[in-house]
Amino acid sequence: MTVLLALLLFLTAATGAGIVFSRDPRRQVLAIAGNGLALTLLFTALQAPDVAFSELAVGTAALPLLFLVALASVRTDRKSDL
Amino acid sequence: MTRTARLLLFAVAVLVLAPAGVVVAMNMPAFGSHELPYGDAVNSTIPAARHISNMVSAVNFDVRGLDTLGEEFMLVCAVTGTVVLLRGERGEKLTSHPAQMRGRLNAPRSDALVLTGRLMGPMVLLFGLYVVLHATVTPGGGFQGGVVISSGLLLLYLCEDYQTWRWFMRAGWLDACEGGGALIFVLAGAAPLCFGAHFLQNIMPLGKFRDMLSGGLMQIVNAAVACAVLGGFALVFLEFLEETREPRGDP
Amino acid sequence: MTDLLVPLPIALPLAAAAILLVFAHNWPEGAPDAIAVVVSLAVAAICGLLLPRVAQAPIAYWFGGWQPRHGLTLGIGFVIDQTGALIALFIALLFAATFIFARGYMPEIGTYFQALMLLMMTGMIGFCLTHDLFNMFVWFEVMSVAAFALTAVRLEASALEGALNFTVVNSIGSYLMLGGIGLIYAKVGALDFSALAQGIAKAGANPVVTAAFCLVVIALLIKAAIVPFQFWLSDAHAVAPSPVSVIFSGAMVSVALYGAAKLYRQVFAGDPAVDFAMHHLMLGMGAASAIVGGLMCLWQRHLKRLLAFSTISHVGIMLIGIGLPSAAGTVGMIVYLLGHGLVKASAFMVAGILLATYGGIDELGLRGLARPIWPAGLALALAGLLLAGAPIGLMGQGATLIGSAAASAGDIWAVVAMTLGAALTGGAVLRAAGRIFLGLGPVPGEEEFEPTEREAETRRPFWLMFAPCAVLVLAALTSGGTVARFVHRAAGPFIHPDNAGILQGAAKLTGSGGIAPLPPDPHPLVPWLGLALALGLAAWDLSRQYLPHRLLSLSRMGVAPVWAVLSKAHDGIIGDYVAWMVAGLAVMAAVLALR
Amino acid sequence: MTALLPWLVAAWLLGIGLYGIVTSSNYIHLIGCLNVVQSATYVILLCVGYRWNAGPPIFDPQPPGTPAVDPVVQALVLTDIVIGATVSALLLALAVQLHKRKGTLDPEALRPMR
Repeated sequence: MTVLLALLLFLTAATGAGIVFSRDPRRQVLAIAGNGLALTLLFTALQAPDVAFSELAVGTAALPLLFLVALASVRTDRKSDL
Repeated sequence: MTRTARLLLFAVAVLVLAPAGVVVAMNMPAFGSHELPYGDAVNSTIPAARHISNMVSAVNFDVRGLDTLGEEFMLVCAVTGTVVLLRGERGEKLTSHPAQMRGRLNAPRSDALVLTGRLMGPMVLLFGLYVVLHATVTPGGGFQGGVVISSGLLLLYLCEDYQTWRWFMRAGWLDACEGGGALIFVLAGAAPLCFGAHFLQNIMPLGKFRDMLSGGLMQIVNAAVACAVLGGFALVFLEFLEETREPRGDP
Repeated sequence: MTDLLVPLPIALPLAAAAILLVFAHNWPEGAPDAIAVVVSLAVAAICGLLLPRVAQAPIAYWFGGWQPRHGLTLGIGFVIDQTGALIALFIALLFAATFIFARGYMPEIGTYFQALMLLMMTGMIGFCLTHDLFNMFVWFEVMSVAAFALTAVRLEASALEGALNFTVVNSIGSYLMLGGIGLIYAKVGALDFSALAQGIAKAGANPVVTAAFCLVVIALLIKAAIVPFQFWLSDAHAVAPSPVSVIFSGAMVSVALYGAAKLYRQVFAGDPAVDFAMHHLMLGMGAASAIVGGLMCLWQRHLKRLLAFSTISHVGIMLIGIGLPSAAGTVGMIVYLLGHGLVKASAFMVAGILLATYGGIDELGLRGLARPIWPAGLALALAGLLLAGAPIGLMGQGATLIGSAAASAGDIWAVVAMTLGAALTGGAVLRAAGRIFLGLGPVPGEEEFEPTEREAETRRPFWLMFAPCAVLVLAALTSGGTVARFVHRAAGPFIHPDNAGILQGAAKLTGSGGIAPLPPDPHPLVPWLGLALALGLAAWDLSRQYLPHRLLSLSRMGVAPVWAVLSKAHDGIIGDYVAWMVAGLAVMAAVLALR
Repeated sequence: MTALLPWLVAAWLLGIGLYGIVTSSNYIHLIGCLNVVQSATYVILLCVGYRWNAGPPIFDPQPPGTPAVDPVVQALVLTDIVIGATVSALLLALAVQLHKRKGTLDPEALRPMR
């Protein structure tokens, strides 16, 4: 149990850093989804199924989708720099 | 500031803060084995007092219901702001045809995608409804269910054509769903006042332990939260998608 | 009956906002404005009804009927004392005045404007009345998110950029606050203020408690725009729609400091490290804000930006009041908060009148143009005098209280800083009033007109806009002594809450005894000196054309390096702002570690 | 060391997120980093409420009274998640509109009105 928690905490730390270091916003969307998944697993291990569920719905689905859509609408714009 | 100066300032600050952080961490109570008087009190009193098994829902919708009320209206603020910002000069008119992205073909959807979407979409919606309804018994509730339902609506978008979808997803309806959910929450809070009870006091019949409809007032609050979250997230998705569909003309 | 009243200041505006949104597209013209005015006046009336009812002892109201049992709080309570009710009353009245001022403003976004404003008001009132740390955070977020959205609704690039900086910096602050809540919950296992206070006393001096305090208070200091967390404010307040700026400067910023004062007095007071931080760090940061804000204010020509910087200076003065160990400082801060809110709101209303009437707000560009609307000029000049620290009216009473408390604590330098800061901002406002409404000062050359983007706001009848402005500034001018005495009488339960009674769920809380009588003002001449300095500064700037060239270039040489440093720091780049914020946190940590 | 790990991870997330914001050259990337800062608060709160050998605070198969972790912090984190998602949406909307007007998302290239 201890080992599992520690591993998941490390995973969260790593995926969090992954978001920061993926400087290309399109790749960052994947990193955000990955971090959401890591957090979901961590929350499950911390005996918080309710929170894990929300994180799954929000962090791995809704939030990356929003980022994707925002990126798409920025790309639709003619003066794009992305 | 130049980039280097900024990084230097940040680095010095972090160097100062790091030992402070370590000192604080070392003085934290032992992980996993310290007292939790508040949580224990909730765990020991609520099942008998409110006849429900999901303590998190109990805290959210009853014991600390005021937090959720505030949070619901914060959601309303953020969604309203997002909608106002995105609509901007575009207005609320429906575009008669799906505009397409510049330099990109609007590929017809494959039959497989349509079929999967039509099968999956309703299933996701049903699942969301299930999650909302079982708030007081199993993990899940208004928040989670609302988000799931709104993403189910998004899934329908993938398989139906734009016009059908837009006909179905009217901004006015979603506005009403969002604001209405929030309104029901306030009214559910204020109703007990008429009976001489406190705001948000749970004076409804509580039902049987572990029953789907146990928890009294929590059921109403939960449904209200589901409405507000569903409407809010769907509105945000809708407005962002509209944004991608309308390439701006040359300035 | 009393119990029925307590939740209404929250429930009423929330319900109204929700109804406005549900029927967003079906309101007849003018109805949302009327609803907003009526609702905010109703909330003010409810708070007014509560005031006499809590005169003897505060009321504890438990939402959901979760009274504390055996000293353990489960639910969320509002503990309403006279101070809290008074601040809530002030907020509601300010919003009512703003809704009247803003009638017919921004028809293009329809009811959303009124709904967001009502929600912001609810957030502030809940923030002031609540007795639970996380609930405080929730209301803080409601007020913040509504403010983020309102900043950007005009959709100009500068408004969007200002709103982005505002949102990012303040959201980081909120997350720090939440982290602080986590730390204190780990240590004490409670969220109710009284339970926290008892738990902290039991836990003893501890770095976790200190860290929690720092994190929570930093969020409030960011909101209050205290140096070095102030950068977002001038970007946001200068570009927000005028009615929104009125609320931002008049209430939002200072209400955050009220929250800090409440948290310190009711929860953390007694912890040695926290006391040290309050009495040294906060004094220093307050003094720095007063001076930096004042200097930046003097150098602006965009009237709203000028007023925004003057807000930084005045919240600095309020922070000095909180930081002083004696209760008199806190009483002075509350009086000053009310006075400053009224005065600054009316000054921003004048700015809004100029924007609506002349479509611009550049001090040089408007030189002498606004003569026809001289009453507004009179209001701005009066506001300038009051901001400068004239010892009259509400602001004067508050400043005197803070100043004498600082003097009796031996912090003469704080008195100097606050007098100087007030004089600088007052001088700037007086100068602007003289230039815009009287046409004083040198004629600007062509190159001095800076191109600004479209800023004009919807034209509305002058008297409709001016009436609330005049009422506010006259209220600030005339109500000084009464309000100061009232706040002093009411401050007892604010500073020494009846924690034991609250935790036992007592039906009747004891109204704890009053606080020490206020010290007499030891330096009655100081405010007049400040006022003279302000008038001198304004006169200097407005009579440049008559001054010898040598003198001018000499003064420019003295000022230029300071200006260069300060203006470079306020560069609008979000990364810099966050770096300064982290540096501020580091300074706090370092000072506390080396204590 | 294990006992310190949760707090250190939270501090790391906070620090790395702030680093990302300080160095970011794209507002959308910056909003992602803000989410990292926020995830630090999730970790702190949930780890504070954790308890060894205890179940979730949902007494569905197990009867009430079995040891369970703290439900209060979980409710707080739920609130927090919703706040984070909606504020992100608002920020993204701001960024999209800003890009429409200025054609760039680089904070260095954009400055508010002076």
